[in-house]
Amino acid sequence: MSISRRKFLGWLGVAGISTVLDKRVYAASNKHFSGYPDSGGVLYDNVLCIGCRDCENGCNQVNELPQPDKPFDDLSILDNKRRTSPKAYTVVNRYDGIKDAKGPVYRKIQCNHCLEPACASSCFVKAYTKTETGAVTYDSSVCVGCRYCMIACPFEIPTYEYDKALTPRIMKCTMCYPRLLKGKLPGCVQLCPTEALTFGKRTQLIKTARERIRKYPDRYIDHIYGEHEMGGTSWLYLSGVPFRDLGMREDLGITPAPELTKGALGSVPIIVGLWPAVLTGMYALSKRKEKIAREEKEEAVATALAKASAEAEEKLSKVLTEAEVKNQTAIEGAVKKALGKVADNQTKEGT
Amino acid sequence: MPRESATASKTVLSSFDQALKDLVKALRETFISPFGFVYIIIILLGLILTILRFTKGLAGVTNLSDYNAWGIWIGFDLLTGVALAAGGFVTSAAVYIFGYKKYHFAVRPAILTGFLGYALVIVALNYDVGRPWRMPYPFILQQGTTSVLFEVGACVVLYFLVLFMEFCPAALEWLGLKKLRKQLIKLTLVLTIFGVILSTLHQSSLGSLFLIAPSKLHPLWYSSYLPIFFFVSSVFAGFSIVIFESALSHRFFGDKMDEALQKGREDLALGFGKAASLVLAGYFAVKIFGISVDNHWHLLGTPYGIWFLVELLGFVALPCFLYAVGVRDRNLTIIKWAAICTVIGVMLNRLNISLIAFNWHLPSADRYFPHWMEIAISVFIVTLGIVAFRIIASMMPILHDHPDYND
Amino acid sequence: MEGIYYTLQDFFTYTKSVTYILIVVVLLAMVGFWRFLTDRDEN
Amino acid sequence: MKKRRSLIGLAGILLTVTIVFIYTGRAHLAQEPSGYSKGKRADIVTIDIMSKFGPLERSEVMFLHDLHTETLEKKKKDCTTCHLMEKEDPSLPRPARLSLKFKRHKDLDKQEVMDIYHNECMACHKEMSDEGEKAGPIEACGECHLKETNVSSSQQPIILDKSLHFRHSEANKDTETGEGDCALCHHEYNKSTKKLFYAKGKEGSCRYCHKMVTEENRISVRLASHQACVDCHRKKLDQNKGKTSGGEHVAGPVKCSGCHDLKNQQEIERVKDVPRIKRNQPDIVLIQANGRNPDKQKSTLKMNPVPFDHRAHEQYNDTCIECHHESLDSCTKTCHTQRGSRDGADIQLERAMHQIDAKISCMGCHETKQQDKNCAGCHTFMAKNRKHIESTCLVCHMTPSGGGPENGQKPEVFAGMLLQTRSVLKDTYSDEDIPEKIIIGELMYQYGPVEFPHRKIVKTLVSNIVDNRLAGYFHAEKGTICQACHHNSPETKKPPNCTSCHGRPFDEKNPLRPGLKAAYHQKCIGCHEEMNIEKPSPTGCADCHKIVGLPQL
Repeated sequence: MSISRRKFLGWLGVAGISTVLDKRVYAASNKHFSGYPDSGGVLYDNVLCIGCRDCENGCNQVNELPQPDKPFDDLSILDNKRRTSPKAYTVVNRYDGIKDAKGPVYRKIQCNHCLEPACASSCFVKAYTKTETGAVTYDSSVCVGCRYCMIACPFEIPTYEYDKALTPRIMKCTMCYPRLLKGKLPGCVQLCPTEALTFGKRTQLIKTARERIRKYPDRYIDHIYGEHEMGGTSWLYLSGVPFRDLGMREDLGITPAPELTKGALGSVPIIVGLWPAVLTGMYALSKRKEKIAREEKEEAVATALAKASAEAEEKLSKVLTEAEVKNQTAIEGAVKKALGKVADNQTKEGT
Repeated sequence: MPRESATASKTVLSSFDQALKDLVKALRETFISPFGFVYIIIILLGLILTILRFTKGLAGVTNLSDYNAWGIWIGFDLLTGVALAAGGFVTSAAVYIFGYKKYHFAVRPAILTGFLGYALVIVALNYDVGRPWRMPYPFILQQGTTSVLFEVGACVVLYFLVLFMEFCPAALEWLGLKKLRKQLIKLTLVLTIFGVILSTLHQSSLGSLFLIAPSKLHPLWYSSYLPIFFFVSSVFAGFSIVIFESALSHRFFGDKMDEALQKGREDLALGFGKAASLVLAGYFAVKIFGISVDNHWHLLGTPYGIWFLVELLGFVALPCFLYAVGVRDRNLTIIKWAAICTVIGVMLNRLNISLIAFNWHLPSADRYFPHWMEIAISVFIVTLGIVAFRIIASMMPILHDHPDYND
Repeated sequence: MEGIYYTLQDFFTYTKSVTYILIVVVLLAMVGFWRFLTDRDEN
Repeated sequence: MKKRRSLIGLAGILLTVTIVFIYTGRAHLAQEPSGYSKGKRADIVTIDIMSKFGPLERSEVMFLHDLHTETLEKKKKDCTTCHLMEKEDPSLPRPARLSLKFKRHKDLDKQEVMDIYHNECMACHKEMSDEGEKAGPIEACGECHLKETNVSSSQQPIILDKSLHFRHSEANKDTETGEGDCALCHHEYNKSTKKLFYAKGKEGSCRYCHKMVTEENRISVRLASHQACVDCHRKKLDQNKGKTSGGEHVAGPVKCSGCHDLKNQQEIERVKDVPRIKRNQPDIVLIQANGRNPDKQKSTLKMNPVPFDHRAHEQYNDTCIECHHESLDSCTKTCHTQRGSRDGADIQLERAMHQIDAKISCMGCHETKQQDKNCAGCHTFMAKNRKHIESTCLVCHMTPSGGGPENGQKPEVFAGMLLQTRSVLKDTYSDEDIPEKIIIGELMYQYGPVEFPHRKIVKTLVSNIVDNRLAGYFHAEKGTICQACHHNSPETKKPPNCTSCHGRPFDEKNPLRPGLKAAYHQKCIGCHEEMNIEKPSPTGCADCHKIVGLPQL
């Protein structure tokens, strides 16, 4: 009985300790966030892309964007490089004459839907959301129009309706979030004739991409763009030519955007916490200095006065004793002189 | 008792219409003056452009693009404006916290400029931002707390209030509201400390704004030290602008200055000059450390590197040296020039980071250059500030102590 | 520059050491500068 | 006084800081690549000889050789102005030649070499400039010791292929015998007499002995070729002086660009069907594994031996070294034995023949042949790392039908016999078995059905490769050609059609399998692109589809 109780208590103790230990383990300081589990993404494979602009067409239809200046089956527009604009969430560019590339190479540009979006991190009104589907969405109903997201985005994707006076919005690819919720494909993926755009779970897409590289080592560059860039993006790229030849930046680093401002923002509470102490300390110091200064001054004055009067007394008495032998008039004369001295002595030292 | 109050209210009333008289006088002085005409022209133009801005949108008046989302309204009006408005917190800190009582006369002008400076920054933002009326959203609707801009916004607004309260006494003296003024005066120290805290936060955060774009800002300017650079530079910017200002106001408002201020000017220039010189030296040092920790020495040989050196040597090292010489020789002219040089330097630095060295990787075709209307609007806003300063300075006890109040 | 260094460790070892040297230089320079700035305050 | 001193002091600090900045900047800048080259030349000789004597004090010198040769020519001067003639020396293994070094035979010591360059170069430059001509640098070091240059080398290695070899032997053919004078270039080294001598039937590529770098008494292939070729060309040039050549070449090039400039190389006349180089090589070989003891072949024979048409392959390749990389001996005998030997760097016969990513191996070379546009259409889409079907092994490792070395038959005879019996693609199934047209209508969504000229395509594929022996052997089976589209299924007369495997896109169970629409487009467009078929073009929807409007979601 008693033993069993002791045992029982012992177990309790062990249990308690172990749970504590467990907590410690889980509260490890080096936290790691790997994004929404099996969120979606798209793999763009420019080896399969034929530059037909059907993706632009699909995007245009889904998002009810204005008709383009050149119809989507007019490919002459590919002769010059374009970027995303308020009228086109996605554009395809053609690159000719790239070293050891058979023909023209294409590049599709649209929001990469970062795992840790810079736009979301930079938005001071939370207009951006990284959704569980992988899509990064934007809510124009709260947007103030500060355009900090455009500054922050390393891929220069968000665009702005500069020509709207009162209701300008940021315009950017939404990965067709509403369609995703309905279980449909993004417009561009839907219309792509060659599956140069593959929709799927990001984890699976990375496997697929690796497999393609493994099977056709001399058709692909051995790099999946977006796997790690800026902490990883939901949109991934395979290419037959170096990404830099397609104007895709390879110097972005792998640091997710929130990490970049972490330190600076972290210092805010520190300053708020410590400045008051420091500053009031300074204040106290300066006050004290003043006080001491004042006291010293007063003291000095007092002592000076005292000294002066003392001297005066002494002189006076001395003169008197000397004066005994002299006659009255002499005495008076001397006395007057002495007093006079004292007087201007005092005026001298009194001030 | 009732009689007293009656007399009190009478005096209040009298001081009120006195104030009104002052106002009218001030307005007349300001606009019917050699500059008056220029002011009016600029303000009229500004109003026209304002209409354009809010009817045609940003596209109507700016050269902003999808690559260059921020122009001079941010680079100059916001960044430079805030940096140069640092005079307020620097001076009040020096006087009320560090106990340099002898500079007390400089506090009010500095506070006023700071106050107006921030006011103008806010005005400018109303032009730059897409939907100005939504500016409170981040604070009342959804708090984007991960954003550096959120912190900047919050601090700027709060500090603006602080400056307002610090400025109030002058206004209240003008209006003759003694009691209220007394209450405010009591708050001086608290306000000052708040001011320093908030300034530290947002001055540095303006630098942090760019931490999120390492791939766009030229490596020589991008550094994890950006917030520190911005704060430190704001400090010597503050010192310099105060020196510069006192020189100016001596020139223009000599008549409104009491002899205390006249005498104090030299003192101030020497004191602040020495301080600025030291801070500049420190800034110079940390900038160098900034290069060495990122090992960007090799970039100094490139064109951008030369430009960087121009900024660092011409507008940091040089004024630092000038200040030192000026202080040694007790030479106000040198100090004044040092101050000017520093102010330009800070301006240059802010423009470099926000415009010139930003998006440096883009082909020149995609780079930004301000539209004349953008510049015009900036000029308009600055003019508003100057006018406001003139009016207020000429009717309120800013550059001189009010006879009734001697505490 | 990064091309020369393959590990963060190497990169830091280099940059930090350079920085430390600079720190010493700056400290000395600052002392000199302070003297330059204030050597006349007495008179 | 004090003031001025400290003023100067501070100024000094600032100045030094600036200088340090700019210096470090420049220094690093110099290390960076000097941007895009403005000029390309084939005659760049980098003079970095001093690195022999320790680290370079100044950057090496970029010397434009042809530039100097030409200038000297104009002044009626020849190579000997810079290159000294060796004196006949019995101890030398070869006749005396021009030294390839500048104004010297050996690099004795640092100072001397340096002086030679400085004095001799500048002396000549000086001389010229004194005559008021455009001359090279004289005083300024930096003008020769350039940190960055805007000229880059376009030097191409020159390959002495069959055609060029033939032209040389023709040019030096003995008038009576009509035999080419092989001794002119080919030689062996006699260790005892320390002399070079010509050994008939032992000729081989220079590279067999002359390696990339000089090894004791064997000079590098670079030196060897320049000494031999250029020297010979030079002599010929002198002999044929005055002889006004009626189009026919006076002598080979002596200038760098003559051999090493791509344009000039292309201008070198290529002889059509070069007569076979005779060096008692076999016509047909029986490649078989040789174990430890080559004499008891039977014991170690593991795999069907491979009959190899050596003669044919001579025609397919430009040089012998494309296969015979170390010597002209048999690859199996001593080097690539079944288990590998030290001579063969322990590369077994299997790897030597099958290493698919090594161009020099049989399969490696055959793999590259698949890049031909007639093959690429199908073969590009076969995974590099695919497992090769057993049946294809037997194409080379033919199953012997009687005979063979075991039965005392001579290997080459046996090999020849095998080669006769090797089956080749003649034709695929008979027309009635090949549907003529196929209407692809599964995806009639916005576009009308596609009329797919099935038989025409099959016929074209066959006709494309029917004359290609390599392809012929591997597509001998009637069904093989169908695999071009009907992949991942056995070779039969009635293969499954696309819809049986391809359907809804992005099937999570088979992430690597494209949906039907993509399957069609990838296969058709991909193949057309690889075979450079302009029409139908990848984006010309109307070329295949009937009705066309912009696709709707």
